[in-house]
Amino acid sequence: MMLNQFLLLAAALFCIGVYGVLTRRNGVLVLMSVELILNAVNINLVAFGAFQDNVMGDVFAVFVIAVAAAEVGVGLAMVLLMYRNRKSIDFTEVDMLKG
Amino acid sequence: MEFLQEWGLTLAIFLPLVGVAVMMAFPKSDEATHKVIALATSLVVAAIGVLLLFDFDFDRADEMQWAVSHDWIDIIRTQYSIGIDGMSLPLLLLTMLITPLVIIYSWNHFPEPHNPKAFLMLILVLHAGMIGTFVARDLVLFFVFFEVVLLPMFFMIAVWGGEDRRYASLKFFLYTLFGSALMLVSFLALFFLAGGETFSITGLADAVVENGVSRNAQLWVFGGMLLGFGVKVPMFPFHTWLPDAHTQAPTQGSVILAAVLLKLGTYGFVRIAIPILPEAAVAWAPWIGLLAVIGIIYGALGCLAQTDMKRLIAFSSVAHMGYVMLGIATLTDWGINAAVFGMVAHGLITGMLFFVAGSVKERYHTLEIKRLGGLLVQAPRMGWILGFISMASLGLPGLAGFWGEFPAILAAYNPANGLPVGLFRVYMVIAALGTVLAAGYLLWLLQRTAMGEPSEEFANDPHITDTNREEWLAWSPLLVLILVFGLVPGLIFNVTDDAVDANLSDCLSAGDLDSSVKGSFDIGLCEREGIDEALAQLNVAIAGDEG
Amino acid sequence: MSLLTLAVEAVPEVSFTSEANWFLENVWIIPLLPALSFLGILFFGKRMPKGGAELGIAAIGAAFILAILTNVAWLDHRDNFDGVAESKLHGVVEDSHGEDHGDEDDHASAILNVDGVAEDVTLTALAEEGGEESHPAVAVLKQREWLVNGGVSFLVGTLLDGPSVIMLFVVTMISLLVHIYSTDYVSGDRRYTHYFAFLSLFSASMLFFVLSSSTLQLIAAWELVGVCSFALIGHWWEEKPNSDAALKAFLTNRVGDIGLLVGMIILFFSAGGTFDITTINEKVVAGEISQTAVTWAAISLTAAVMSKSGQFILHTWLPDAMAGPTPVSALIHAATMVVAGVFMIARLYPVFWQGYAISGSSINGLAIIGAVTVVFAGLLAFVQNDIKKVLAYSTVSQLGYMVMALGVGAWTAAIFHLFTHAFFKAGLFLGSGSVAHSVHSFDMKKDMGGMKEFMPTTYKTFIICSIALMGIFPTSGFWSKDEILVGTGGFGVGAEAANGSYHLMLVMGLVGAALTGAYMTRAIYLTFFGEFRGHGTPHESGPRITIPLIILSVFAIGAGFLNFPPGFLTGSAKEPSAWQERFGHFVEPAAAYFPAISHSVPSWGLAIVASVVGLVGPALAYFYYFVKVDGLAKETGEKLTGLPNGLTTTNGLARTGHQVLVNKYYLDWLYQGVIVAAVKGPIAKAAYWFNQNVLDEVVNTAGRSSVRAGQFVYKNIDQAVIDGAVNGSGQLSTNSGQGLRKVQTGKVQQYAAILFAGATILAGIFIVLV
Amino acid sequence: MSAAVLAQVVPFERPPIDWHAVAPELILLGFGALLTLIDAVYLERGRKFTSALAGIGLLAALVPVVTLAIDGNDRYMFNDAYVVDNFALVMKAMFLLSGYVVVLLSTNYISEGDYWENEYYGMLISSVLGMIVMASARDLITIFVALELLSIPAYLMATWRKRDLKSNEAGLKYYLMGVFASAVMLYGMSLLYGVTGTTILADMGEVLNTGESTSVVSLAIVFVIAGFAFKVSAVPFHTWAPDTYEGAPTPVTAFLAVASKAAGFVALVQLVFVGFWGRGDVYEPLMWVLAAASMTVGNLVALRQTNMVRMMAYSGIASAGYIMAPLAVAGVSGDVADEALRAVVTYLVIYAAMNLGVFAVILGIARKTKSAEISSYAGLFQYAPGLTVVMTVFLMALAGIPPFGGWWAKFVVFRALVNADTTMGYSLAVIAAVNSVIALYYYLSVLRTMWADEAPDGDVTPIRIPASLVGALGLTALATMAFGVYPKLVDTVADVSLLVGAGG
Repeated sequence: MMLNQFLLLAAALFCIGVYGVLTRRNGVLVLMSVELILNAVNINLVAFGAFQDNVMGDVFAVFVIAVAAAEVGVGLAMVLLMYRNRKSIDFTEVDMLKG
Repeated sequence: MEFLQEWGLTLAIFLPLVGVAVMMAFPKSDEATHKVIALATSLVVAAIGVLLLFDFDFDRADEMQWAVSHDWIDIIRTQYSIGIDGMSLPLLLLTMLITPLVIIYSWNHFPEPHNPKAFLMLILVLHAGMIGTFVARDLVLFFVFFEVVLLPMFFMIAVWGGEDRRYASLKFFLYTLFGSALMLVSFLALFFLAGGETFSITGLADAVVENGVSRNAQLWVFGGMLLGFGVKVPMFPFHTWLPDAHTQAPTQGSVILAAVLLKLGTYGFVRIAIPILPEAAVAWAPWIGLLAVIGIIYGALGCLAQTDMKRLIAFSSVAHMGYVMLGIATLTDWGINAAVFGMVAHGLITGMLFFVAGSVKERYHTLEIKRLGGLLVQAPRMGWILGFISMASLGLPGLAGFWGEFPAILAAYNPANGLPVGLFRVYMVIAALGTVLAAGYLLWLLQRTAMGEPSEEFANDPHITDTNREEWLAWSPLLVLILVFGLVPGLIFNVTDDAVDANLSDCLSAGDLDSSVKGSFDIGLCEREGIDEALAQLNVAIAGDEG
Repeated sequence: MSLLTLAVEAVPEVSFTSEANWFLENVWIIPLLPALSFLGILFFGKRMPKGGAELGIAAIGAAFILAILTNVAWLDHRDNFDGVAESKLHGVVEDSHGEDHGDEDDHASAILNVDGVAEDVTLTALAEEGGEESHPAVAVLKQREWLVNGGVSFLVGTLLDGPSVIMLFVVTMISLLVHIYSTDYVSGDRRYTHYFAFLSLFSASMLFFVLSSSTLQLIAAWELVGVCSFALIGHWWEEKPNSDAALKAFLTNRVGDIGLLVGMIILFFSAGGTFDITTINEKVVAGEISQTAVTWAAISLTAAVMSKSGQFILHTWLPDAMAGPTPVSALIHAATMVVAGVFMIARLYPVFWQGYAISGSSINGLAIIGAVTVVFAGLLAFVQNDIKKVLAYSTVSQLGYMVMALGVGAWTAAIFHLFTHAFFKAGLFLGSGSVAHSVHSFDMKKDMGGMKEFMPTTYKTFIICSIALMGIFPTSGFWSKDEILVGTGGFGVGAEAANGSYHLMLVMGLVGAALTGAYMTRAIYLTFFGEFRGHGTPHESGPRITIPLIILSVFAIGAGFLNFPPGFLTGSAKEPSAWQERFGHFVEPAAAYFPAISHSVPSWGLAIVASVVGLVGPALAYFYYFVKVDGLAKETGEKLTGLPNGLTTTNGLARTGHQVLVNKYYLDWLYQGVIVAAVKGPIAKAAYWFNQNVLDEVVNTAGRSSVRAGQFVYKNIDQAVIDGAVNGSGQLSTNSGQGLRKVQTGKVQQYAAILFAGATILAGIFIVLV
Repeated sequence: MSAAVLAQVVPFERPPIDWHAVAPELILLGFGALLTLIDAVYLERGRKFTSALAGIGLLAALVPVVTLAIDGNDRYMFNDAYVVDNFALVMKAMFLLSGYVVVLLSTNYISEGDYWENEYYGMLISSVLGMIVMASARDLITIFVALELLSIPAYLMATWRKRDLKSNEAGLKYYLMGVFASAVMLYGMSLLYGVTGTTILADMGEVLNTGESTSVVSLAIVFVIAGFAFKVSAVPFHTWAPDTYEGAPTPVTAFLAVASKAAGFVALVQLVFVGFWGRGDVYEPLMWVLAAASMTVGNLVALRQTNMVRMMAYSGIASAGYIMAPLAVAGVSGDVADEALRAVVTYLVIYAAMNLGVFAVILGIARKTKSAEISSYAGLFQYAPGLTVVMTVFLMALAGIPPFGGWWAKFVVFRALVNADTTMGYSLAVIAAVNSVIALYYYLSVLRTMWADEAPDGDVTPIRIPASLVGALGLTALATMAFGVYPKLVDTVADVSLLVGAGG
């Protein structure tokens, strides 16, 4: 009963995140959208963990959070690099390599 | 000898590769070393061949000798199993003979781009592959060597070939690869159909029976092999790669191609396809025969239409391999003996023809028949050699060519039981007709290249000299053998006969047919009147003599 | 068994023979000699003082002597044989087989290994095994194993009996004379050495041929002589016509060889898988082979005969073969090789005897071919201005006689005619050569005439040989031709014993006789009479040319006395005396492998008729040329060439006839212009077109091929093929590849979209499906 | 309050750790740290020996792997979350070796480019660390961590040439796709956890085996597999590969094409054979689709490539298809599954050898031509016959021509497919066969360019190849030939099974 609401929330977050990733031109926003997806995952994990009361879900969530931090760190570094080299963080401009 | 019996063939296969390895160690620049190493290697291999010849027990020619068998890849029951019997011996020796000769011939005739190191290395790799194919007794092993041969030939054509080399080489490669892909598929199918127990040729022959492989399956598998080997032979509709490959390849390439590579296909038929799948063989034989005779006439006509000497010779190969295939199609040991003889003869003769063509090209810088002429005037010896091998090639009795042709034609009069006699007799007549055409194009070639006065274009060209030392060295063995085998055909027939018979009677035990693929012609003859009474009389008489 | 014994194993010796003397035992030496000399000349000829000629002559000379001794020995052997009351032969079997043989080998080789040194065995194996009674066999047969195939061993060896013995003599003798003659005739030739080398090779092959004991051997030798003739016709190959003639000869013969191969194969199998001549013959005689098989064999072999022995419609190569040096024409294209066909019939006579049901029929393929050839070739000889062509056609016509004789069952007569013909025809050729040698031309009309003053010896010998050819009493030609005519048994001639009554053949034979006389008279007139129309002053040839001529003309007269018909001079037709039918007795095999042919009884009547007819021809010709034309020439002072050509110009019918003859019945036109041209041209082209357009195209998409095939020349096709064959299934694939690349836009978010879409769609599918 | 909370906490006792089992990881960890330390301390002066050190580290880590292999018995830790069995060992060895080869490839390339070098090796090592962890990971969390551990350094390495736009783009795309894919995958994982209540694959397998099939499970499985399908660049998750391969530094490309792809497969097989074992109905058709699509698309697009690296990217996509193919029949039965697994492992091992070889050659040639355009390879045979021959060996191996390694890899795949004797198996086999012909064509045309054409600028000065590169070439070429001529080598190592974990 309780569970479904969490899952729905997570699903919604997930969809929003995906939407952001696919449509946002601004790099930083894209990264944030990714974060949304990860948080959706976290909500799922914690909810399930609580529901089945074993700690694995929480552990998993913690790991995800930690890793997400690292990922975003790298991501921001890249956006920075991009800004440095081409004075823009619009992902749609990045298409030298194709075919 | 014990050592050789255990290791001889393995050495023969791998020594060339060792040679290659050694050659790698030397810089491209010192060609002398490379030539010496290459020649030495091939000669050592040839020496092994000679020892084999002396050690070979001709009474047991029907058994595998110098046989070796070790596990190779257990999980698919593939073995490294090699050996020699009367059927493969002649071909093996032919290979071992041709390669050194080619190297000798190359000594000062390296084609452009000049790069003896790579060229000789490729030849040695080829050598290993060819030997391996003839001694392999395991399908996977056979397949591997069969493929090994492809690449070196591909590069030989692609790098040292003529104008159109890129096209010719790729065509050659894709054709043959297409063929061998089908071959592999049918090998695998056979393997699984026959219970997935073994890849060994003899083993499969039995397994096919034990597992009662359905007739349909056999037909399909045989069809796959037919394509695979047929492309290599080449049989009629699949031959179109041959003229291009031959015309474009450097002389040495053409020689090896004609002398040995084409035989891999026909050898596959007699060694693998027919013994393992006799029933399917009977079903396919009429079609094979048909393609064969078409090839005979067709190749001959092709020759008559050619304007380029080398291309003409190439087409003549199509015709001659047609006789070989016809012999095989009869499924009688007459026919197959003839086929094996035909392979050797064609190897020697056509190899020679290509050698000469190469030397002519080298002197005249063209092979356009209408521009040539008067070779007998400018280079009499070479001219006579050309005449000699033309005669041999058109199947003159007393020279090797005849013994490949005549027995095949003869066998077609009376194919194995279960084959349509009338049809094969028609084939026989057509094949006989082919001999006329053969004489036609060869003499015609001879007349227009060798006879007559030299065209003023070359009338007094200093480069046109008579046969030189390397050429004599490289050619004389072939010429002698062409004559010797022509006069004493027993040298080959007596060796192959038992082996062929064994292979065919294997079919009998294996095929479990309504006495269909009865091998030797005299049994095949039983349908017709005559022989059985004769034999009966004989036995009576013999008994009488003893009593 | 190891390699070393392999060579031996290939040739275990087996021999069946009466206790014959050394010469009969070792007759194989005779062909061996010239064979060796061939190699000798080939390798060392150029270094020899006489360019190898001496070696050749020495070899053939030795062979000749051996041949004579063999003949003597044979004579003796033959008579002893009759002495043997219970006709059995002593069999000696040297078996080097050992026991080391597979089963299927044993019964096969048992055919030969009827072991037991003291065993009494008749000539041929199966007769012996069968234990059936068999005719006395006089032949001497020695064989060795040549090869084993299909578990059966095949033999090579020498079968020595009447025909082969006599051929030994003829071949070696003519060959010897020709050798000697050539040393002068072709002296200083550009390829003197090669010339003699090939003469030797030819002699060897021909001797090998006549001694063959198996059909396989027969085929081999048959081809070999063909090659020698090819090489010698094309001796001066710098000139295209010569090499053309050589090719024509070889190819025409090859056409016949199809027949040979097929025929021999049929015999091989129907005789139960053997090439052994005696076995085959015996089985045919014994009627163990179905009539159909024999008939087919006979027919196919006839084709071979037609090409080799220049029978009508396949004869056209023979006149062209005159492109070769004259001595060659004498040896190969008159005396020896061209009779190979005849000899082959004689060898396998039972086959033809049965196949054509010669006895008792009144017409059959062989006879008709022979008869037609006699007449048609005779007619052709009229319109030739080249003296060698005249002789060539006359050769064809004479061969026709022989074939006809065999066709009507006059076996002995055929051989006898072969024998005599060899001498006088060789004489004529060499004679013509001698003339041509001095006038440097073969054209009778332009460059000859009145030669009798300049070269008396040649003239005399030529006349003698011509008379022999015309068959005028008492020269050899008369006897042999008469025998043939009798043999036809037409109109009840020699009826009591004739093998059949061949009226047509008799008539044709007579007509032929008349023609022969006529055209020879013409030739003689044009060559030796009238006034000299050539340039320079011709002179008699040297001894090396004239002596052979003399010898030959002696034989041309004398050879005929060897075979007086019974009832001539002494004795009666019923029981011949020692001298009568000596030849027949000498040559005719008395063995299980020879059919029971009956001998016609000669009739004086026919002899006279024949002589008369034989004289009519010459008479008319004499009247026309020596009287009319010669007179005309005298009064007009015109050279012969300028004269109106009598009949043929006045009478329309004659003119057309003349035309037809000049064009050799348009046969050459048919062969060269139509058949060969077609094969070399359209047909081959078509096939090649098929190759390039259809097949290659099939490799690429079959669809496009059918559309394009027509309008593309070869190169374009290749281009097309590159695309097709190389890309294989591929044009399509590369295109689709191209299409797929479009997806790769480089826009990362589109990638992400694809990724997510992929995931969700797949997920959707599985959620629905699973 | 908080005291009360603490009071509830059960006293924590450390789970037993088998140090021998984790020795390889620890060694790598040590070397990684060491490298970073050196970088921090010596800065530039570290350049000289870092690469050597990295190499040594990788080889050193190989030692315990070998000892473990000799010891032979499987080891389980953290209630089966971390397993060291044969499969794990084989894969670890392969990762370490290919890592070593990559070091060889990198040595000159990196030191000659004017970028920091020490981090590079640090990254490399930690990425390899991630991989060898992945080899033993048997629960979702470990798999996830391992995945990120091997990916994140890879992103950075791809971006290594900072000032080069292409390199940036390559890294960026790789990164973005990577995180997106792993996010999707995580979502799937979370659902799985929700359904099964465990992250341990073995347990999960049992639950899924018994539990009824719900659409959630299907969704989850698809999402998870999609995540790794991205890693192995299977169509339609391949889009990043060509761009990244082309833009990234070539040694990194080699690393991605071999090692990280292999890592992806390791995860895949573990999931399929242990986690999803019961759900063949889902993953079999899924794998079928992915395999078929990858082979076909990869080969077709490769036909039209003009850039060698890009072509290799597509050929890599195609081979991903080949490797996946056996998984499409894995569920038929235990034996088939084992055979399928062996096929995968065999293919991975051989593929590593020949693919690294190709990249080694590409590097070698690029040293002269400074380009990876196929057209620039023209006439190579004239001035660099050695490279040409080796390249021929590798490409022919990839095309599957005996006796070069590749034929055996293809052979086992075919055998696995045919042996399964299911429609899916046969149909895939046919598709694979057709594809290998297409593939042959583009490999051949490269060879033809190298052997038959004239050098573009007639410049035929030979190429100087540094020792390390020669070493790499030698190793890979030797391996390729050896595998081809004596496939038994591979069979022995590939003789592994995962089913024990899943209890059949």
